[in-house]
Amino acid sequence: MKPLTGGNMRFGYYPGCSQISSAKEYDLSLKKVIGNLGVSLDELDDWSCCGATSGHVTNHKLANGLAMRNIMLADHQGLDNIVAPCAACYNRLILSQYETFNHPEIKSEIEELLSTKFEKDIGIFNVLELFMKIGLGKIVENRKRELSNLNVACYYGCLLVRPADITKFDDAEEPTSMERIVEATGAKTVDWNHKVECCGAAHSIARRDIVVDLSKKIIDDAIAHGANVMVVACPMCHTNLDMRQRTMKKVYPGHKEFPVLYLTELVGLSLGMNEKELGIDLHYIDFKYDDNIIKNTVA
Amino acid sequence: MDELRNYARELLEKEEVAAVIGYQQVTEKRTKPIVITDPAETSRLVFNEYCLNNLAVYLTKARIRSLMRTKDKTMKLAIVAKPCDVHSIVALIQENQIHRNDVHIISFNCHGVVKDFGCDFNGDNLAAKCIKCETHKPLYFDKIFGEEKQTPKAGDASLEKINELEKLNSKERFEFFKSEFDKCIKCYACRAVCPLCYCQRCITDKAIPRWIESSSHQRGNFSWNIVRAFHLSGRCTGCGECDRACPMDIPLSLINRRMAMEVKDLFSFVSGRSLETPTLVGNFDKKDSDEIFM
Amino acid sequence: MKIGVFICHCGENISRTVDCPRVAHFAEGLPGVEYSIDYKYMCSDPGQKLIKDAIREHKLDAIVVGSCSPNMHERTFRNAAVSAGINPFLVEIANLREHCSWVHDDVEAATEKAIELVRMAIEKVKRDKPLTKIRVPVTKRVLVIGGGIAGIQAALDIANAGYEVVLVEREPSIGGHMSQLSETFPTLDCSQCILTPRMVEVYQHPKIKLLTYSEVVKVEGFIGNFKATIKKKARHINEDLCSGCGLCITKCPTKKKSYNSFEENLAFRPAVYVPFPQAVPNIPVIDETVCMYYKNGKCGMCVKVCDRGAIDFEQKDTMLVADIGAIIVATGYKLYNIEKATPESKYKGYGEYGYGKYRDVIDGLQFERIASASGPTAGEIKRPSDGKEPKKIVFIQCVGSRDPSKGISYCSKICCMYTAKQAMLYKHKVHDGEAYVFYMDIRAGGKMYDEFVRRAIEEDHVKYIRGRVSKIHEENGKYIVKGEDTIAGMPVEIDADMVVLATAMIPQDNAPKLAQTIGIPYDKHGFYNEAHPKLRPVESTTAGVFLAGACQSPKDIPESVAMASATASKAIILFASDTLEREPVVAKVNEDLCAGCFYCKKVCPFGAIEVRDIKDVNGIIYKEVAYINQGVCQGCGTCTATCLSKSIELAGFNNEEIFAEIAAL
Amino acid sequence: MSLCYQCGKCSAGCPIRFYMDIAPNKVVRLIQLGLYDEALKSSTPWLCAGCLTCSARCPNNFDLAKFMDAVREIALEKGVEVKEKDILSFHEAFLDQIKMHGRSYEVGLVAEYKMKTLNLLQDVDSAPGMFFKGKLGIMPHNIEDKKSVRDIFKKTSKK
Amino acid sequence: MSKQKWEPKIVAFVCNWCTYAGADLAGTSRLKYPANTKIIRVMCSGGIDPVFILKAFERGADGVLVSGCHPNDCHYNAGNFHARRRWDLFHKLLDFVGIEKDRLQFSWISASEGKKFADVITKVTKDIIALGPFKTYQDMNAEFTTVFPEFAEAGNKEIAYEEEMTNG
Repeated sequence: MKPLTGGNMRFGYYPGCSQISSAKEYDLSLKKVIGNLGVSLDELDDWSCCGATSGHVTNHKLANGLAMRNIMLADHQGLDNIVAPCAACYNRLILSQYETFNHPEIKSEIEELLSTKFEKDIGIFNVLELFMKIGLGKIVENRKRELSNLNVACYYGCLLVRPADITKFDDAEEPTSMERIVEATGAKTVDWNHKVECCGAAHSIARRDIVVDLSKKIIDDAIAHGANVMVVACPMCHTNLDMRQRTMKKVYPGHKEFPVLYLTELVGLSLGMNEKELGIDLHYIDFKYDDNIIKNTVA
Repeated sequence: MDELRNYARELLEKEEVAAVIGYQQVTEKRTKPIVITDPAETSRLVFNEYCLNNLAVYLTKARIRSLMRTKDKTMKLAIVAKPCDVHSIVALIQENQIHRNDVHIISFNCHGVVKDFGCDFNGDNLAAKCIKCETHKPLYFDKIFGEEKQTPKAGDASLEKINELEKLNSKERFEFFKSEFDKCIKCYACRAVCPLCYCQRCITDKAIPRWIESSSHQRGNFSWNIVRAFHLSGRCTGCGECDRACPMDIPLSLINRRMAMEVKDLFSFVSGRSLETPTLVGNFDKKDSDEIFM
Repeated sequence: MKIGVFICHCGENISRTVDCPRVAHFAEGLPGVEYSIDYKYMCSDPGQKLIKDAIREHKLDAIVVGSCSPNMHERTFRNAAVSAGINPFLVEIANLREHCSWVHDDVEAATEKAIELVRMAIEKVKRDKPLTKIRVPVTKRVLVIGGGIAGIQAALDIANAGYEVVLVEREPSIGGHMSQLSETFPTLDCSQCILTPRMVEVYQHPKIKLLTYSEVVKVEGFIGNFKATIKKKARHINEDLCSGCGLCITKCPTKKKSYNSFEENLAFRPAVYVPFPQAVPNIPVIDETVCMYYKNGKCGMCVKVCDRGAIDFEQKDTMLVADIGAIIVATGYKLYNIEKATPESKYKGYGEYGYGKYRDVIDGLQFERIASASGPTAGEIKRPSDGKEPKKIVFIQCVGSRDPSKGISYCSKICCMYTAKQAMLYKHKVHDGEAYVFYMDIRAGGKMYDEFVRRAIEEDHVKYIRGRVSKIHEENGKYIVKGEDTIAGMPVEIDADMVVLATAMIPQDNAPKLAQTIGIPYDKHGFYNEAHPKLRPVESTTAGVFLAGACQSPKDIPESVAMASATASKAIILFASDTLEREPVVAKVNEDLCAGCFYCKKVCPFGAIEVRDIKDVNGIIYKEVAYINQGVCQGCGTCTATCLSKSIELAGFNNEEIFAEIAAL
Repeated sequence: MSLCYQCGKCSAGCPIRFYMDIAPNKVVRLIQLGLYDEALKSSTPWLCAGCLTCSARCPNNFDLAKFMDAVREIALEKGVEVKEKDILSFHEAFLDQIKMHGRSYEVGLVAEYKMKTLNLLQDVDSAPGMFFKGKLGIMPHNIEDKKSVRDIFKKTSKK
Repeated sequence: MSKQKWEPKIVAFVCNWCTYAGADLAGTSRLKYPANTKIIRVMCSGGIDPVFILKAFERGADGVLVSGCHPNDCHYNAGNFHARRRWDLFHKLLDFVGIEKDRLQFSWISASEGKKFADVITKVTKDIIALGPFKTYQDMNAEFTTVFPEFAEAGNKEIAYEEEMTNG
């Protein structure tokens, strides 16, 4: 991965399909927050879907082709790095690029498929890395609110930190980078067990039963360890953990609603933005920061 | 200039050094080396853009070394050295050819020298080593003179040549070097002028067994030049004297420079820059690249 | 020069693919060859006689034997040559079997190659010089590094044979890991009960000089003539005055500042301490890092209570130098620390098992302390977190071992056994408890070993589940262990009260550093390399340095003890003679030509090269040259290749000889 | 594949293990033994969510997740009857959307998926909410250079 | 060689302790490899001078292999580490002056790697056959050269001199 040089903070941006539909609040809050911190994102022109899980589970070559098309675009458009906020996109892009550059036969196969030559290794960053590159000091400096009454369970999900030898940014079993970002906002973090457990996102539609079970376990563990909100960095996880709570309530009658925020939204809150600006009102489970204060103080 | 002369005279008068190795003016645009033991002679010392020679080579010469030994003690040698020549002295110190305490380095803030005697000093006539030079102030010295001045800008022709050669295929490169080495007449001027070729008996003079064919045919020339370059790999400080000395104009420093680039690339090492850094030859790092080994 | 060439058929081994008569015939025609013959078995008595007779009859000066590898019969043929009056170093072997007949099928190609190999050997032998073996004296004293069971055993054996021993131990007491164990498999006898008498014997033995709290910092020299520098760390207690009453320990006010490493951090210890009650020597150590005196110059309680005046805050580290003839390395092992991976650590951590995060997830040595009658819980099985008795306990084997993804590919060998033992001890102490063991394979090779594991299963009803555990997490004070029973093909989840991880054995942290100090090679893990995996298992490749115990690879107690006794006998064999004979393959400098750059000195792996001053008539140094100590030089020749002016030659492999071989290609 | 020494750590950590008919390590075992048919018709590869937990924790550096990808690919090529039809339908529907538009189009995806599975009533509960909140676009997001994406599909197609 | 077909001539400089023993193991295991390579044994890979390689090329070798103990496994502890640096530089130098990289190859082969020895020899032989005869080097003009210039008769006096010097 290439280190960034100089003070000019510009990043390429690969939104991914969710970002323009079911996770538009993630996109919205990301752009708002990053802009507020003085960093700009150049969206990749004419990007296409990375193929997601469906790609690599059925056709390896297709999956690499779809992902590498975007890497190719980044190269052609002169970008040194791209930010992929969706953990699945991030994982696909970084894995495909790794495979391409480390296996000459795959490289020639993909080069033939896309009729191009890959020479430049594009830096692919997730949102956690983006915040780290910007510097946590920046968040602290621009903080307008102390979110000190939030006890946050940081949920990484499966694809963000794996495989650790390729993503190379945090420990695969006990990652801590999201905690450091959350702590920069003034919120507290809780130590819990299911940080890197899978929520089953790939089967969100086809096997909802599995997804509901897995997500329920994750939320319960967070609550058991004293969290009052969960933070995620992946639209897939969010869909499962937020929207699926509707089904969860039917399957598990005792289930209590539990707010799930995007990391960018939490940072946005600390920078003084309101729920509407950040798109938090688009969530299935309502979350109002001020209500949270009242709830906490009353309780 | 007077400062230099006075200083040198004092050194000799106070018997702090046995001799001063320096430059004297021959014509307006030409200097030559001089070894001074008589304080009166220090008035001949000069320092300017025409001081081309790397005087470090004299530090290991037996006749000059004999000046250091008196009946009852060892005395120092003073040397007038450009910052780049100091690199050679550092390498010599590291290779135990002279102790740091036995050499008194008089150096200058340097802004480059001409490529050959008789040229005017400007960007077009700048010596090749000065173009890429990063040491305008000496890294080690006992006395320093002169003010810092700008070095004229100039294109790096030798780097271009290296890049050009890199692009050729093996066969073409081989032909290039074969034809260059073919010119060699085995006069060994390159060896005589190199400060790091201080061996008492050069490998090429070893007769039984004969390490390098002594005839100056293609094959003998090829071996000699490869062995010369290899023996200097990781040691050459890039003074470029071999180039200047070669009567047949073989671009000897081209290989030296290419190897220096490799050395920097592979081992992050540059010869003659620090007395503390272990030498490249004679040391190893367990993390050295294993790439070429099956 | 008259050369004889002898081509061996090796029965049919060579002659099947090499036309031996043709090779012999060809050699006959080469310049310098006086006599050439082929024979069915050159190494047999008649074969050797053939060589001897030919040497005498034809007045040969040198011989070439085309036969098997020099590693097989070089010595045989050299001896034959010597008995016929030829210097043994004027014998060259052309390897026609291992390097030719056995590896090629085509008779024509193999014969051609054989001819060339013989020709190369002839050219080399022409330039060989007669050499004589070098004799060096032997210092009859052994340095034993490490005072665990292996070091103790080796020291006692050597001392009982009547030779002096210097035993160096890094910790304040000898005893090693064995002193930490509760009971030992497969007999379940108390570890300390069998060990402590040995420790005391070492302490009282007149031939053993015991240096505890000391480290070897430098080793120079060579077999028979080592010189070791040992740093004796400051104890801050005068050993001669201390009576071991322990009053300073009981009165020390700094009780809970540092973890007790002997108790595997399950308890605290005062700033002045002995590692454990049976420590040898029974002399405390003051821990400078926590002692209040070193913090703010106050306290001094120990000084007040010590009526012998043994406390010495000003004591400094001291250096001792000893002449040594042989070295026994017995530095043992440590357990792989399975916490999170750090950028510096060579191995990856086991974040998924939560070691370091959950207090009741412990490693094998911690369990030993918990189960030990002298341990922090006085032998009662209690959880470190809340002191409750665990009713359900899970043991996990192969944590780190056989796990290339974490950096350890080998089997640690003892974990199957000690896990069975620990599960058994648990069941003996907690009768209503349940014990589970997750394993991959049970490796219980050894006398009564497999029976022991079966006993755990059959009599003590320990439940063995075949499969690795993927994750441990905590839920309401229980530890959820997620595994798979691969035999039943079923997922398993156990809500345990305590988890014991049988973590891998790895070399001590400073194993590579010590190896570099002594000059012995080690493998990628840091275990020391033996000279030959089968035939020289207790010798290192450096002559005079022997290896005992787990520093060479994971071992249990009986193996370590056996190995220790083997090294002792190696040392004693060495001392049986007053001088040593060495191969004369050593390097020599031509001082007139040496330019004194000392690159040779830098590259010499043995420090055999010294600076020699050459002075003029007035006694003023005019030149420094390299000088090679023939006794230290091991003959690798790295200096010869490094020397730019070719002023060094390696006897037996000099450049002229090698050039001759190249020229004969 | 010979890297797998059947320790079962993959199965132990698999979040979806409880829903699978045979353990993931057994799928590897069957293939090690040459019992391809048994392995290919299992539901396990299809239920695998590709979360990489197994690959991350495998002690012997065997990339089981990638292996599962390959098993599925082979199963599709061989035309083995897929146990988890819904999951396959979802993947196909998803890829069809990309093929058509270059990006995923959720309304189209769900519509196609429902056509394929005849599972018409699922998710009707969440869809209106999503529409309401403006999350589901009425129109698909088409990219400009749809041809290039279609080419990728065409060139890598196994049929 | 009397054969019609060109057969490459390859020299392997190997250390006594690891690679030579590995080659022995290849023999005792009866592994097969091409017969073109002749082994020259030295004590340690650290003791191989780069000039040996030039000499081998001068004497008609088409390829050279240098092989020693694996790092950290050297019988002499560090000889191979020094060798590694030396060969890395020399290889780069030869590459720059136009000698194909595969003409000179390197490997670490331990005493237990008989199979690797056979594989490496097979690979090197294949590579050298692919490169063809080393004509570029062999065709270099070398007039006045006697058959064994290293040991010219005229040097006899020098032998005596050198011996005197070396033996003090």
